[in-house]
Amino acid sequence: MSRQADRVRQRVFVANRGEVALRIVEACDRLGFETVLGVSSADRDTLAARRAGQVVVLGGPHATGSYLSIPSVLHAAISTGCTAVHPGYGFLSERADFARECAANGLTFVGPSPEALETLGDKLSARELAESLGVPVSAGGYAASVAEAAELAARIGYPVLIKAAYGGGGRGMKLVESDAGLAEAWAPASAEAEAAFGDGTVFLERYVTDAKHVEVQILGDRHGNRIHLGERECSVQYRYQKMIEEAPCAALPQATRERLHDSALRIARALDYVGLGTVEFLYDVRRDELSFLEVNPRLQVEHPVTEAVTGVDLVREQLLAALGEPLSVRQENVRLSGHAIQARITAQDPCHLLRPSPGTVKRWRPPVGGGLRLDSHIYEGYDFPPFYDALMGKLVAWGPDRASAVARLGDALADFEIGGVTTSRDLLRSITRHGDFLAGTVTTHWLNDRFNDLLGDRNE
Amino acid sequence: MSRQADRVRQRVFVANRGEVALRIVEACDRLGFETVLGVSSADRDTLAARRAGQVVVLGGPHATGSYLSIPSVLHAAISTGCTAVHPGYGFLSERADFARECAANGLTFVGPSPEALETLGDKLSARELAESLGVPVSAGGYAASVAEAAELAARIGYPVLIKAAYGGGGRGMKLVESDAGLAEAWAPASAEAEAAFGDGTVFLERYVTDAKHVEVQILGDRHGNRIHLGERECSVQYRYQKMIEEAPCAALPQATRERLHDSALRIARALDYVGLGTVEFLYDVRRDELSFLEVNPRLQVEHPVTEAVTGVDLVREQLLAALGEPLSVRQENVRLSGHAIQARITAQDPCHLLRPSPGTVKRWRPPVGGGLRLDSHIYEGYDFPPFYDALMGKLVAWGPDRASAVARLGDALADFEIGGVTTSRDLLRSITRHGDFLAGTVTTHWLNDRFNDLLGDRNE
Amino acid sequence: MDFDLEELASIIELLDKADFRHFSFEKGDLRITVSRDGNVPPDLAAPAAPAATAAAPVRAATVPAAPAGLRTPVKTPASAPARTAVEPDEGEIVITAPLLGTFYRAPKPGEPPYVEIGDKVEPDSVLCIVEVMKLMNSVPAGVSGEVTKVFAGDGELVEFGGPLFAVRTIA
Amino acid sequence: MDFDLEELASIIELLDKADFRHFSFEKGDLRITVSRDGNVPPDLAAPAAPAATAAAPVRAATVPAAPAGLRTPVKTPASAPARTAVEPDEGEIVITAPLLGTFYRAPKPGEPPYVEIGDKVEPDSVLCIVEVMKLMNSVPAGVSGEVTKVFAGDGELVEFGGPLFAVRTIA
Repeated sequence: MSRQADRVRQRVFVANRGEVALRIVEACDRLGFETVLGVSSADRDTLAARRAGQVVVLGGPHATGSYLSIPSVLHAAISTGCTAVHPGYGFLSERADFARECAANGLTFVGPSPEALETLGDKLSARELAESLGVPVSAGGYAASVAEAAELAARIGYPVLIKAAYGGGGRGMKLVESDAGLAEAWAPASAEAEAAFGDGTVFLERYVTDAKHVEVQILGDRHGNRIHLGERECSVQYRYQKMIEEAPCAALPQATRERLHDSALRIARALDYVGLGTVEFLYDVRRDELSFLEVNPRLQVEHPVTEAVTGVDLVREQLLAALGEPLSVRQENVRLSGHAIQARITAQDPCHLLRPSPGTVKRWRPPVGGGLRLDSHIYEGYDFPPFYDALMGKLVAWGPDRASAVARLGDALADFEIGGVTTSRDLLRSITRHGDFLAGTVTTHWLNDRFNDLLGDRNE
Repeated sequence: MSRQADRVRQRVFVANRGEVALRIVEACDRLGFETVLGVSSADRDTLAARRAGQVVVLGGPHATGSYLSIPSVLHAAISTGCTAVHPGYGFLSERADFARECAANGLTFVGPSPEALETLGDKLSARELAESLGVPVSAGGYAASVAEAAELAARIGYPVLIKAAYGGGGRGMKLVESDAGLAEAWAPASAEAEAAFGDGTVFLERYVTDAKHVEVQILGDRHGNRIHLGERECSVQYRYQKMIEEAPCAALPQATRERLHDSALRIARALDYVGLGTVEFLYDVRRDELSFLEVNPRLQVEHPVTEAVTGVDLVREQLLAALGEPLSVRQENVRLSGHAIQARITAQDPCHLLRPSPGTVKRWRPPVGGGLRLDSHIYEGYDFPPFYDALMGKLVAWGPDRASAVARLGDALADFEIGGVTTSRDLLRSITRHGDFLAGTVTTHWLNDRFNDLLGDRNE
Repeated sequence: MDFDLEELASIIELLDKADFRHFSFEKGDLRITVSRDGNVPPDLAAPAAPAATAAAPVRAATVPAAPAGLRTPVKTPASAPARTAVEPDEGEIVITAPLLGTFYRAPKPGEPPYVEIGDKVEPDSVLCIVEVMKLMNSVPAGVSGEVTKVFAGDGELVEFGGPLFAVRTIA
Repeated sequence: MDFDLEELASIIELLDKADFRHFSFEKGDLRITVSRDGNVPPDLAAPAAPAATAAAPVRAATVPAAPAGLRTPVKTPASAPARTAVEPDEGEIVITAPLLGTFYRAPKPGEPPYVEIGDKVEPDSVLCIVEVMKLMNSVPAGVSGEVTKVFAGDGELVEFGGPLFAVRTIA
């Protein structure tokens, strides 16, 4: 007797676009779930639209009228008879109000509870939660006034960051070096936060000058099972935009790695976390110190590197967990194997500070070699639209160790033929060949500092 | 301006089913080609049907009325405005008359010329071609009568094979050990060939008792470029059905490997070969002797292992070559990297001599780890039909060397959850753990001999 | 009911043990149909024989029957609506949905529609309502002319940019 | 009930042992259909004999699955025919294409069609031609009745199992 008969026939509304929409549709296809994709009028010809079981046009090209319009997405999901909504990353994926509306309308939101989203959306409350659980955070905290702030800064020691409670991901931050700078920046910071995030709350944190970005992949179900799937390092960033990610983080001492994983699990436990999440930390290599940054309560762009080293299909687990199935893997069965690195190929021009370079993709000839994976929605002749983020594809290389994975990624980037649009391909390739990167000493400000030298290396 | 605008918008008719239909649709999607899939009425719900740009029902469930019906396929391709036809493997892929009809109706047949198909379809003429080019063939040849045959056999030495000219792939062969056996088998062999292939021509060949199956991947374009992409070994066979394939063949001395590749290229050159082809040989390890078997003028089921070690997308190259584009890779740029192994997961019951076991696939949870690739059309809830071959998916593992690739494949098979239908999964896994296989000493009759011992190993 | 419930019960028991996906039995005015998945084969999906008792369950089962008709040549969302080819005639303008939602031709159920075919409209005349999560958005004609076609069905989901009406503009 | 429960029981037991995907049995007013997979091949569902019982399968085979309202539902393999929703009325049966090809209503261009709506047909009356690579296959009605609908357009590609005509059978 058919498994389908045992349970409701699932129909998943995919509330996203690009490569992640394709990834979700593929996962649903394999599970025998039907899919409905909501697109903007500019995304009718995407590969995801060709693959989804059904497509509805939500609104115009600009995300505010389509991918970000909660009423449109809900109305589309309900009237196409969907049972669940997968928000992907970005757009509505971290919106507690959207998660609530889904539940109110009988739709399973593929993500954590609205309460969890609220706690984590407020970076100050997330920080306080972490602190209360004994998770290392960098010195700092809330300050009600400039005076309080100055006092706190004196204790912490400059430089300090003024962070907006509802910022995150590098948004809503100000670096100040002195009392004068603090006094000057305090009021505007709060005002800008108010304007940008609808809430002026700000707080202080010590600025870790030279750190690696490390993050732990967590996964929970509705039966109290919560596991971690190891850590990733994403230190290669340009102005807080991640460009190269890898798993595991080779620079971590084992004791620190265990402290890292344990901290992430404590947070997951405290939130009774369901689905996929990522707990982000800064790692001060010199001091061997971890400090909590924030939690991303959703599927992450860099999830494939974790899949490559664990063998676990994260999107499938996320879907099934949201639908009430128990996790298919226990902590003791999570075995890490080898090393994986992902390069984000974007339609951005490195010679012009990575400004977007949309246009028609006239040539798209990825290599298909062993140990390689490409997550991409691009096809030859595709008109890359200017309205959304610049991600064209994620090229992932796996190897038995970091060196072989890096070498494989470099070769694959070299063999990757792209024509018609200017991309980050060559920049990515020169990063994979740089001594610092090969040595694994890169920290989050490295690319910002080295950017121009790397451009010089572009033509061999 | 869009690349598509520069040339005819291609629309490819996919005249096949299962995993290969999906593979072809995917390759076309990435090239911006439209696709039309012809299905039987039993294949409306396949994943390929969900992915193709358009689907037409060719006929009833039985292949004779659908996938093998040349008029139906042609009529469907023409009236849906297709510009090319990809026949995949099996079905119409080696039919010279079909290739001619395609050309006559302005459709590009994705494969070699009808003349090449004719020469290669007749295994005797293929053998004679090889001989004329100095390619090693095992002793034997044509015999017009029993008397001639006995004379020839006396020269060759028993055991000998009586082969049907229009057989191939293990079909239409008789092993005889003595003059008596020959006299007895000769007439029936010819009669059976007549009945099975419409031509009674048979020929003799020395039977190589203990050999490995090795084959060379060739690729040619319409501009006189012809390259090889290394060899594969496919010695793990059960009654001529390949079960595990790998690239390269670790057992070959370099000198022999070069002789092998050179032989394949000679045949490609003589036929002015366009597209993908595979030149099959037997390799007598003890004598370090190669002997030509036949040429498969089409995409091969085991092509992914070659893609894994060369990084070349064979289906894309095949499509573009057929459409007149020059090869994107030259012989000197073909670099082999690591080792790849493919296991064919089939809906067959190992406990009952691999008899077909169709049914509803209730669980389908493949691992997604690094170095792994799965080509499959299966999804949870899919009703695996009884009308066609039993292939469910091809799991390919890559590693820097053979040992690591084998280990990875074994682990992946262990992690692969399949429910609802009986499959060859456990048999495949026990093969990957057998000492002979690990040592690389397996020859083509190995699995036939060891079959029962391997079953014993199924449960650990 | 004019038959023995006991007997039906025992039949069901039998069927429960048997291995099948779809079972259909007909004799005289009796019709039994059992299906173990959503995908009911044609011969089971048939509207029931006159037996009223059997009719309901059978109809319920018929929804997801497989199609036999020709599928659209183009599968991309760029394709035209399935039911009406939207081909405005000379001098006609197609009024499209300003946002995704449910199409209503009247202010309230039971009330007369805002416009009928043949009605004259001004740019600010309301043609219909597009409801999005209980929010009613009235759609003005935007042009002067005569309503000549209605493309969307009352209570139906319309997509952003989807065709609603054709209006022949007064030259 | 007016049949032998024992008999039905033994039939079910027999079927349970037998290895098959689809089983169909008809005798007089008795009809049994058992299927072990989700999609019954149309050739099974096609009108084998002009028996009224055969009407059911064919009729159901043409029920459109997806709501033919919105443009996009016409995408999955289980979607409705693009141009006409094939809804046979009570007492009608649908004549489907015995093979894929081009549908022609007349023997030659310019000649009158084999049948028009309203024409009476016998089981052996030719309704149309399905041409496959220049080979003309005439399609007989297979039933007696009156042609009530034409689903396919002249010169159009019809799929195997695709709906061609509806015929109201004479009761």
